Order: sequence, then structure tokens, then C-alpha cells
Amino acid sequence: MFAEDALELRREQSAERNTLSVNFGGMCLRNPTILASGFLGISMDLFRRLYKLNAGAIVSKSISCSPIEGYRNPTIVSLDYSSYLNAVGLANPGADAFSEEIRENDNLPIMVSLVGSSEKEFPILVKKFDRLNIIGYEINLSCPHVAKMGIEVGDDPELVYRIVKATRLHTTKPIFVKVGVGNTDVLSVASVAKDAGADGITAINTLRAMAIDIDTGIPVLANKIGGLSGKPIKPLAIRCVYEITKKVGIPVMACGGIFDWEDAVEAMLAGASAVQLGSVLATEGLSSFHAICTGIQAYLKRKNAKNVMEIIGLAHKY
Amino acid sequence: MFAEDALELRREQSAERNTLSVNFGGMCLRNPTILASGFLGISMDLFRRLYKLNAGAIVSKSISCSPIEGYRNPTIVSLDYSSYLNAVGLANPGADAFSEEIRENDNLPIMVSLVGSSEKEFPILVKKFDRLNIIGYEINLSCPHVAKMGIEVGDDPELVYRIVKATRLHTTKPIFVKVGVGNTDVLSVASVAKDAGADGITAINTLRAMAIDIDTGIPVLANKIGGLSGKPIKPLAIRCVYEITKKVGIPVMACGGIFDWEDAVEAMLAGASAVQLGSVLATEGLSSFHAICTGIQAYLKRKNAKNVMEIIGLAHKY
Amino acid sequence: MHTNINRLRIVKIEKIVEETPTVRTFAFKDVASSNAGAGQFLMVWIPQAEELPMSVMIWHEKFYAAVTVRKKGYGSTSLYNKRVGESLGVRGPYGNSFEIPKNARKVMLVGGGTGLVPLLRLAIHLNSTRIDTTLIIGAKTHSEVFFEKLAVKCLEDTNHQVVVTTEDGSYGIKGQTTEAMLKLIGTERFDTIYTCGPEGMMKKILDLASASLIPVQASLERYMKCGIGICASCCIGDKLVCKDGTVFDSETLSSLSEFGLEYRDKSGRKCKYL
Amino acid sequence: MHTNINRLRIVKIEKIVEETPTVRTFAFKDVASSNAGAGQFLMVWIPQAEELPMSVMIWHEKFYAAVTVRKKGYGSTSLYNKRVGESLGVRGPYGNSFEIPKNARKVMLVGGGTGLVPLLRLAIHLNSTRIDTTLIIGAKTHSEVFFEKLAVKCLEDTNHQVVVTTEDGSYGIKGQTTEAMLKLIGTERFDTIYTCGPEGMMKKILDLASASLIPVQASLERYMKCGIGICASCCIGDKLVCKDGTVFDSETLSSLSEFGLEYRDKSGRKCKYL
Ligand SMILES: Cc1cc2nc3c(=O)[nH]c(=O)nc-3n(C[C@H](O)[C@H](O)[C@H](O)COP(=O)(O)OP(=O)(O)OC[C@H]3O[C@@H](n4cnc5c(N)ncnc54)[C@H](O)[C@@H]3O)c2cc1C
Ligand SMILES: Cc1cc2nc3c(=O)[nH]c(=O)nc-3n(C[C@H](O)[C@H](O)[C@H](O)COP(=O)(O)OP(=O)(O)OC[C@H]3O[C@@H](n4cnc5c(N)ncnc54)[C@H](O)[C@@H]3O)c2cc1C
Ligand SMILES: Cc1cc2nc3c(=O)[nH]c(=O)nc-3n(C[C@H](O)[C@H](O)[C@H](O)COP(=O)(O)O)c2cc1C
Ligand SMILES: Cc1cc2nc3c(=O)[nH]c(=O)nc-3n(C[C@H](O)[C@H](O)[C@H](O)COP(=O)(O)O)c2cc1C
Ligand code: FES
Ligand code: FES
Repeated sequence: MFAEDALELRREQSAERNTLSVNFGGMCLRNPTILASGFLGISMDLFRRLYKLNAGAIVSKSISCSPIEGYRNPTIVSLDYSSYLNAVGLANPGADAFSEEIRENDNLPIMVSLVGSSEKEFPILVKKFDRLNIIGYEINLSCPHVAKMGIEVGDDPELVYRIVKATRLHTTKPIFVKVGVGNTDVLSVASVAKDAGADGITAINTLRAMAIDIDTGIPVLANKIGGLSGKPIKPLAIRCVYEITKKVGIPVMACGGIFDWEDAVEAMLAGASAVQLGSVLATEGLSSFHAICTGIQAYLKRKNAKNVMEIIGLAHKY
Repeated sequence: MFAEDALELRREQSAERNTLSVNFGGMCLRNPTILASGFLGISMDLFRRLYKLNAGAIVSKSISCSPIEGYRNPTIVSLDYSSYLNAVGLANPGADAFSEEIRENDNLPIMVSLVGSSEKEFPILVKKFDRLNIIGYEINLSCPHVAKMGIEVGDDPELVYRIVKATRLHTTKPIFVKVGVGNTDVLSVASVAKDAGADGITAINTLRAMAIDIDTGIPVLANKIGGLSGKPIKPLAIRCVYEITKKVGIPVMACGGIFDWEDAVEAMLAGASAVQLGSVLATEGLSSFHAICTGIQAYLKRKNAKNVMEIIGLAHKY
Repeated sequence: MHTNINRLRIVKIEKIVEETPTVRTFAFKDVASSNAGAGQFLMVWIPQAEELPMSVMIWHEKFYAAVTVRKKGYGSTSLYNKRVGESLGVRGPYGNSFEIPKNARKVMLVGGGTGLVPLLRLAIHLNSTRIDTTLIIGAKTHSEVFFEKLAVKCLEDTNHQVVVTTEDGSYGIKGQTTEAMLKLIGTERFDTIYTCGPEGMMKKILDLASASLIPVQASLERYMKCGIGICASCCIGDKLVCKDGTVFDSETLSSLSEFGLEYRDKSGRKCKYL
Repeated sequence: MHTNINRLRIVKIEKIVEETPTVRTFAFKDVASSNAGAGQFLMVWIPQAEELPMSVMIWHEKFYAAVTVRKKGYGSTSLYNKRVGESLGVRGPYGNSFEIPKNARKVMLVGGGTGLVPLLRLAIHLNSTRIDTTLIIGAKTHSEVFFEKLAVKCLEDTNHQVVVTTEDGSYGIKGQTTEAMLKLIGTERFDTIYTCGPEGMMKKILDLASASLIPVQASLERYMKCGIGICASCCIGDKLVCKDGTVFDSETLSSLSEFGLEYRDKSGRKCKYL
């Protein structure tokens, strides 16, 4: 390759990077495709692989103060239409092991997802991670299948306020709060989180759901009830993103059923600053980040947009 | 046909009828497949056609005191995977016109779905219908896209109590309360409804959701936000049926994504006394009632069950 | 992959034809629509305005279809005002189609206004099967007559006759379509009469044709929301116009006591036709 | 319709074979499983008890497959105690398979215990392609040796040699599989060595074979939840055993610093092999 070609190529690549780069809630990402929490989120080696494959950022598995073994298998059940029911029970290596895992991170844009059952645990967690090279936190207030953690917390706006506030006091890094559709109004949880100092919202988590095997009559998940993810929940995620960005006015990462560039664009038109990819990885594999970036880029070109941020929230005008 | 054959056939038919007949919440139905509210629910002529096609019972469109024109089109949008987003805005002919419509009903098992915004309206509605030949009421507390009606009502357990209580005082016919997954705990709404004297619960209604056309950036429904129905919501319906029947202990009609006999059996194993069919009618047409009945019957035969009620709630043992 | 005709397809308006001062035809590329049967309709989304059922109009380019709209209220006027290059959403085509009986040798088509749209699509089928065709086009006055030349072109390969009636006599035969029809069935034998237009006219045609034992197929209109047979807003008797229709035969029409008399409004209440 | 291998399929246990006092094989009809590649596994649901990854065992009847389980903890014992007529759920088969290099003329298979399961499926392929095959079966003691006769039968159409080693010398050659292997590769040329069994053994095989420049393919085990590449519970380095594996080649194995040394427990923490 001639020197000029190499230069040209580099120019093109950096143009691409500029087209897709996003800037929201105190974070600056090379592109808006982010690994959702709970997917491959425990191994630094895997994070490196995902980053090479174009992930704009990575959210870790939700980490608790102590390690959690999680529920007995089956913990993950495939349903039709690229959807999954899971009750892993927040299995995670715990804050000590995970901070060890990512200790040597230098340049990967990692967000650590935090989970706990009271406002006391979050400052403890933040202390383990705040001096590491991470770009922010996601607080998981919406795991639908572990009592006293996740959704039962997210359903109590006062507790949400205290948790976010307590976390805010111990870090200057961006804090995103992950909300779910369940028993409380997502809008009120989002605005409480905003008031407490959150920089953004992730919407949505899985929804409490169930599947029973009709041959044996037995609920398939060992935990019986789990969380539904994948294609079916996209219209709910789009609605939450739209309502939160429009009515609460806070940056939102869309999560839930984002499977292709069309979904990603729909979420961003609804108001999302970025999209998280989860279940799609089971169906389409790790190349999804790249495929979605390429698709968004072509869309932007057709629409004569210079940067993807131009399309964020366009649907609000209607 | 010889006389004996005819007799035999009749015996078989009545055996079939006995196999599928269900008895719950003060209602006795020839089979557990019921037309869900909002589907074809305004015309006596259509009710007759549906009954001939094997519907076990029919729930009317939700009827309000005055007629409602509903929202501008598009009011119903098809999404992938046999799912639909609707915001018809509770369009209905009103109590006067609808009581006129069903005035001459003699033997069709019709339930009237009632919708209103305060506890004062329900007694008024009941007075219009209670002397007609209907088998009961369904109170729609969960329409996700009309402010001050439906879900905003269902999200307020105190108001739910007052509405059910007020209705209870004015009728001895069975009252079912239709709940949705949204901003309040379905379990608490169900148990409040039970306390107020409801005979059963219908679970679930559509879920607040949205779709945006990425070509134009415009939300497709005229009302922007609507309710998601169809296949994607089945795992949520199964979970609600299971939890309500197990924890609240009240008869439940399953509604949401029931498309085939397997879905119907799954719902009944979860605890449902009957299943309501809605979106399936768009995909499979009016023959769904018959097809599902036939499928359930074959299942019961394989499982050596004499009557479908034997399988209700079997999954609770696990 | 098999396309799901229920999913909205965004199409670009490529050509617009002025048919009369209040009627325009909008052409767009859409394979599914181009294959529609005569009598089938699309649900046409006019972004930010309305969604309306529209019969699928023929178009001479391959893979293309069109809709012909008369400017009336908010929805139809929003559509009417669209320009070349703007987008519409379409889903469908929905509903059944006119049927051509096996032994048909001579048929009559009676329509007026945008009711001609399904009849033109039918004309093309009749043309290719060389069935003698008489088309009666009705209008109030000369300026409202359209599709006459196009109709002749659609029928060029078969024996045909295109008759225009105007109520004020400003063009063609003075009077209503039913008068012209009555005259024709008095002298010639027609195997079937196809009609689409104002329901009062179709009802009259059914009555007249039944008296002469000529079977009728009529394409009906009703208020429509879903187009897919779930909302019942389009119901007439125990039939759904969007799914069991739009085309019904004499027998069904005779059994529908509402036909020509009553329809349901947006709320579902029965109303009388004026 | 294309079956989605991720959806649970309920199968009935039709035959049970006692392999040793602690190992049983369960046969069932399932077309997708019967077509599994050598090295692929099923996620096997034992209702009300567990779901476990299990290599797909061969079975002589068409459209049938099997799993061979060693009774160990709660999950495997629940499976071990199942009777004929009872149901299991299966999904998959998942993962990649052993590859037979184009020019391979002579290969070695080394396994022990249930690690023989994928090797037997491989043996059938080798048999049909007439590749010289040496199989080393390792066990602690005579009573734990199984699949020997079956292995011979699987290889009957090709040049083959089945060697059994027991650590206590109660049957076959005394010692470990790696000792027998070392002897053989000292005297004959093998194109590839395939292995499945305890990770310490496989690591030793990799080291010995690498010293002799013989490529190795090893089928690994890790704790598994999803089987479909999303939960990372099966990760080793930047690889997912359920999706990138279960079979890895020498080059990949050498790059995985955890191989033979570390695994992750249910919570995801790294632990050392004893
Ligand atoms: C199967 C079918 C095919 C049709 N084909 C054509 C066609 O090819 N060309 C054409 O110009 N018109 C056609 N129409 C009529 C068209 O759908 C509209 O009714 C008409 O354009 C008036 O719309 P509007 O919004 O301006 O009405 P408004 O002035 O806003 O309302 C007047 C009346 O229009 C009717 N209308 C409004 N919305 C609908 C709706 N969603 N469904 C049915 N009727 C409605 C109602 O009767 C209403 O009372 C067809 C209707 C049907 C049912
Ligand atoms: C790809 C693959 C193929 C396998 N094939 C076979 C086979 O053909 N025959 C056979 O007997 N065993 C096989 N195993 C091992 C099997 O899955 C179980 O690990 C073993 O049966 C012990 O199960 P248990 O529940 O009794 O374990 P326990 O005694 O409850 O736990 C002991 C250990 O078993 C392992 N284990 C438990 N659950 C799982 C799980 N979900 N995934 C992986 N390991 C687990 C863990 O290391 C655990 O620490 C295979 C494993 C893998 C990953
Ligand atoms: C197996 C599995 C594990 C998950 N674990 C977590 C978790 O630890 N923390 C969290 O916030 N969300 C978790 N989620 C939820 C996802 O992050 C995401 O919100 C959800 O799957 C919806 O996105 P999707 O439809 O793209 O999968 C998990 C989901 C799955 C399927
Ligand atoms: C077009 C449409 C109209 C509906 N109207 C009503 C209604 O009036 N009252 C009501 O209780 N539910 C209404 N529903 C909700 C359905 O009764 C049902 O709860 C929902 O569609 C889920 O069931 P399904 O997945 O089988 O469609 C409506 C649903 C649709 C799609
Ligand atoms: S338009 Fe909805 S049923 Fe016909
Ligand atoms: S078992 Fe989940 S990624 Fe391999």
C-alpha cells in the first residue's frame, strides 16, 4: 500500500469514528454500541476481544460486595423469536475478584454495574473500583428475579434516591441507573434518580416472566420465574426511552431487544444516546457491534447526517 | 346415517363437551376459550358467528357510559412475531347503544367489559346491563393508552377497591377484574380486587409500548404510545397467572399471547381457569377457538385426564 | 424471507396524475401492492395525519401500484396534498377479490368516482381472458368524469363498451348508472354484474339485477381501523368487510339487512345512510 | 419449519445401559442430537433437578442419540437415577467439532471416562474414512474401564488399535494414558492427536505432543449455564468453550494461559485446578 493510501484510509477511519462518536452523561464513546450487563461481563480477556470487535463500551456483569453463586441450572432458557428467560440470580465473582480482574485495564471503556440491597453497600463497591481505569457506573435497580436486590429496590423510589445519592457522594464518575418495567412507574424512578444526581438512565432491564414445560407441567427455570429479554421487549424499551428522554430530560442508554441497526436507529430517534446489546449476541454472535455500527453509518449517510448524535430524539418533534 | 351412529356421535359430542367444560368464578362454560375484550366485541351478529365457531364465552369491547370515538388512525400497527401495537382509545358505542345491541341475547355467554374513570360510573353501567342475558362483567382497569381510564386507574389500588366494591354492590353476577403489567404490582391489585368482592381476575392487558418509523422518524401510532399484544407478551401473562393464582388464590382468565393449544395448556398449568384469545384472531382467524379446543382435548386424552379442570394449576406443585 | 404484508412499508411517491380538480392518483413502487387482486385494498399511512383504506389502483410500470384519492375530509386531503418524493406507508393488500365465474362470457361493471379503481383492475383480468365487457361510469357532471380513456385502454383486447352517465347530462348519457344498466340488461344477457361505488347505488343494482336473476358482486366500504379482522369497526351483519370482503356476492348481500341502509361510525354505533 | 435447536425438546428415555457401577448411558430419540458432530454437547434438563452439559453419545438406532453420565454430585446423580420412560429435556447440540485434516493417515485418540464419548463419535468418522486409528483408554482400575468393546466395533472397518491403561495395572497396561502415548509416538508417526478427559491429562498430552510437533485437538469442559455464548461462565481466556469450543487446537490451547491450571467457578471467580 502506498503511503498516501494508508493516509487516506486513516482519514476515512477517523471520519467514521467521528460519525459514530457520542458524548453524553459525561462519557465520550467512539460509537454508541455497548455491551449490556450480564453478557460476557466477567472476563478482562473477553472485554479485550469485544473491544477489538468494535464495542463502543462495555458494562460489566452486576457486581455485589460478596461473590454470588446464583441459582441452580436451568438459569437461561431460550424461547421463540430470539428471546430468553433467565434467572442466573445475579451470579458474580464479587467486588474483590472483579476489581482484580480489571486492575490492569488501561484503555478499555468499561462501566462497572453495581448491585446491592441497601444504600450502605454502594459506597463500599465504589471504593473498590473508583481508582481503576473505568469510565463510569451502572446501578442495577431492576433485576426482576432476586428478592431484595434489583427490582424490589427499584420499586421503592425513596430507596432509589438514597442509593443514588450515597453513590454520588463517593464518586465523580458518571452514574447511570438501570430501570425496569415492573411494579413502579419508570418515569418516577428516572426522575428520582436524576434528582439524586444520576448522570443517565439505562432502560430497560428484563421483565418478570415465566415458561412452563407442558409435557411435564414443570416451570423450566430452576427459579421458576425469571426475566424476559430479547426481541419481544423492544417496543417497551423504545417507549421507556422516549418517555424518559422527553419527560425527565436525562441521557438514556437503550437496552432491550436491540438486534440490528434499524433497532438501534429507532432507539436513538426515540431519544437514546447509545444502545446496549445483549440477547442479540446469542443469535448473531459477537460481530453484532460491527454490523450495527456499519448499518447506522450507512443510514446517516443516506440522511446526510454528519454525526449520529444528530438523530438522537428526532421523534420528539412529532 | 343410522340412528345408532347419530346417537353415538351425540354421545361423543357431549363427552367432548364434558371434557372441556369449566366452572369457575360463578360461571359455567362449555369450553375454556374466550374472546378477549376489544376483538370484534361490538356486534351481536358477530357474537353469534363466534359462538358457532366454538367460542366458550365472549367478552365485549370495553363499554363506557357515553360513546367514545377513539383516536385518529393509525390505531393498530402490526409488528413482527404476530404482535400488535394499538391505541384505539377505548372507542366504543357507549352503554345505551351496546345494551340495545345485545338486548335480544338469549343463550350466548356474553361478559360485558366495563370501563370508566371513577367509581360512580360503574353502578351506572351495571344498571344498563344487569337485567340483560349476560353471564358476568369484566372491569377493564388496565388500558395502557388512555389517561384517567384504564391503567392509571389500575395503578391506584385504593381506587380499584372502590370501583370493585361499588360494582359489587349493584350486581350479583360474576365480576372479573382485568389487570395489566405496568406501574403497579399486579399481585396487590389482584388481592385488593379480591378483597373488594371480585370473583376473578383477567391477566393481562396490553403493555405500554411504542414503535417509530425510522424512515420518517415519526411514531407510527397517531397516539404515539399504545399497548403491545400478541405472542411477545405470553411469558409475562403466564407469570402473572401463576403468581396470582398461587399467591392471591382467585380464579384467573389468562390473556396475552395465547395462540395455540400449547399456549392454552401452559396457561392452565400455570393456574388459569380459561384463556382469552385476542391477537391470534388476526393471524389465525376465527377458527382459533375450535383449533385450540381440539388441541387441548387431544392433550387431555394423552394425559388421561377426564376434564380440563384437572390440569388447572398443576405447575403449582413444583 | 417471506414479507409480512402487515408490516408497514414506506414507499416514495414517484408520479402524480390529476384526474379531476378533486381527484389525484399517486404512483409508487411496491411489489406486493402491484400484485393485488381486484377489490383488494391497502391501509395507507399519511405520516402525522391519518391512515386510510384505499383500493389498489393499477399502474403501467412493473412492480408499481397507485392509489386514487378524492379530496374530502382531513385524511384524504392530507393525502391529496402530498408531492412527488414524499413518503407514504402502506400495508396490505387486504381482503378478497372479484371472482370471474368459469363460464362467464359477458359481464357488466358499474362504478362511479374512486369506485372505479377496483373495477379497472378487474377490467385488466377480463381483457386478458377475452370476456365481453360493458363498463358504466357514473358521475354527477362532466368535470367529475375520469378514467374513461384508461378504461378503454384496459379493455382494448376484448369486446368492450364504455358508457358514461352524468346526472346533469353534461356528458354521455343523462341520468344515473342504474338507468343505463336497466336499459342494457333489458336487451343483452350479462353473466355477472360487478359494482363498486356509493352503497345506495350498489343496493339499487343488487335489487334490479336480482329481479333479472343476474348475480352481482359488490365491493363495499366501511370505516376501517385494523384491516386485519380484529377490531370489527368494518362489520356489516356478521361479516367483516376487511377480511370477508371487500367483495360480497348477491346471496351474502341479500342476507345483510344493513346493506345500503346502515353503517357503523367510529365509535361502533349503527347509523343510517342519508 | 426449521427447528430452533435452542428450544427445549422433551425426550423419553428408551434404553439404559450400565457401563460401570457409576456410569450409565441413556438413549432417546432425537434427530438433531443424532446428527451431532464429535465434540458437540447437549444441555440436558433433568426436570426439577438441574441442567447439565453432556457430550452427545452415539447410539446404533437411526435418529437416536444418548448421554453417558458418571454419577457424581446432585445433578449427575439425578440424571443417573432416571428410569426408562421418564423424560429429559435437551437443547443443542452446541459447539464445534473435532476436525480431520485432509491428509491425515494415522491418528491417535486419548481419553478416559466419559471423555471417551466425543472420541467414539470421532471414531465412527475415522472408521468411515479408513484412517489408521489408535485409541488409548485410561482408567484408574479395571472396573472403571468401559466402552472398550464398543470402541473396537466403531473402528472395525479401518486399521485400528485399542489400548487400555489402568493406573493400578488391574487391566491392560499399567500406568497413565500419557505414558502409553509417549511410547507410541516414539515409534510411529501420528498426524494428529485427539483428546478429551481430565484437563491435567490433556495439558500433559499437549506438552508431549508439541515437543514432537504433533498437532493436538482437545475437547474442554467448563462450568456452563447458557451454552449459547452469552453468560461467559464457560470462558477460558478470551474464548467461550460452549461456542468457540469445545474443541481447540494446539495453537489456541498454547495461547490460553489458564489451560490445565485454572477454571472459573459458578460465581465467575478464577480457581486453580488441584
Ligand atoms: C375498502 C375501501 C377502499 C377505499 N378506496 C378508496 C379509494 O380508492 N379512493 C378514495 O378516495 N377513497 C377510498 N376509500 C374511502 C377512504 O378510505 C376514506 O373514507 C375517504 O377518503 C374519506 O377520508 P377522510 O379522512 O377525508 O374522511 P373524513 O372527511 O375525515 O370523514 C368522512 C368519512 O370518511 C370515512 N372514513 C374516514 N376514515 C375512514 C377509515 N379509516 N376507513 C373507512 N372510512 C373512513 C368515514 O365514513 C367518515 O365518516 C375506501 C374505503 C374503503 C373502506
Ligand atoms: C461440554 C461438556 C460435556 C460434558 N460431557 C459429559 C458427559 O458426557 N458425561 C458426564 O458424566 N459429564 C459430562 N460433563 C460434565 C457434567 O456436565 C457435570 O459437570 C458433571 O456431571 C457433574 O455434575 P454434578 O451436577 O453432579 O456436579 P456437582 O457435584 O454438583 O458439582 C461438581 C462439579 O461439576 C461441575 N458442574 C456442575 N454443573 C455444571 C455445569 N452446568 N456445567 C459444567 N460443569 C458443571 C462443576 O465443575 C462442579 O464444581 C460435561 C461437561 C461439559 C462442559
Ligand atoms: C443471562 C442474562 C444475565 C443478565 N444479567 C444482568 C445483570 O447482571 N445486570 C443487569 O443489569 N442486567 C442483566 N441482564 C439484563 C440485560 O442487561 C438486559 O437489560 C436485558 O437482557 C435486555 O436486553 P436484551 O433484550 O438486548 O437482551 C441479564 C440478562 C440476561 C439474559
Ligand atoms: C385492537 C385492540 C383493542 C383492545 N381493546 C380492549 C378493550 O377495549 N378492553 C380491554 O380490556 N382490552 C382490550 N384490548 C386488550 C386485549 O383484550 C388483550 O388483553 C390483549 O390484546 C392481550 O391479549 P392477546 O395477546 O391475545 O391479544 C385490546 C387489544 C387490541 C389489540
Ligand atoms: S377493519 Fe378491523 S375488523 Fe375490519
Ligand atoms: S455457557 Fe454461557 S457463554 Fe458458554
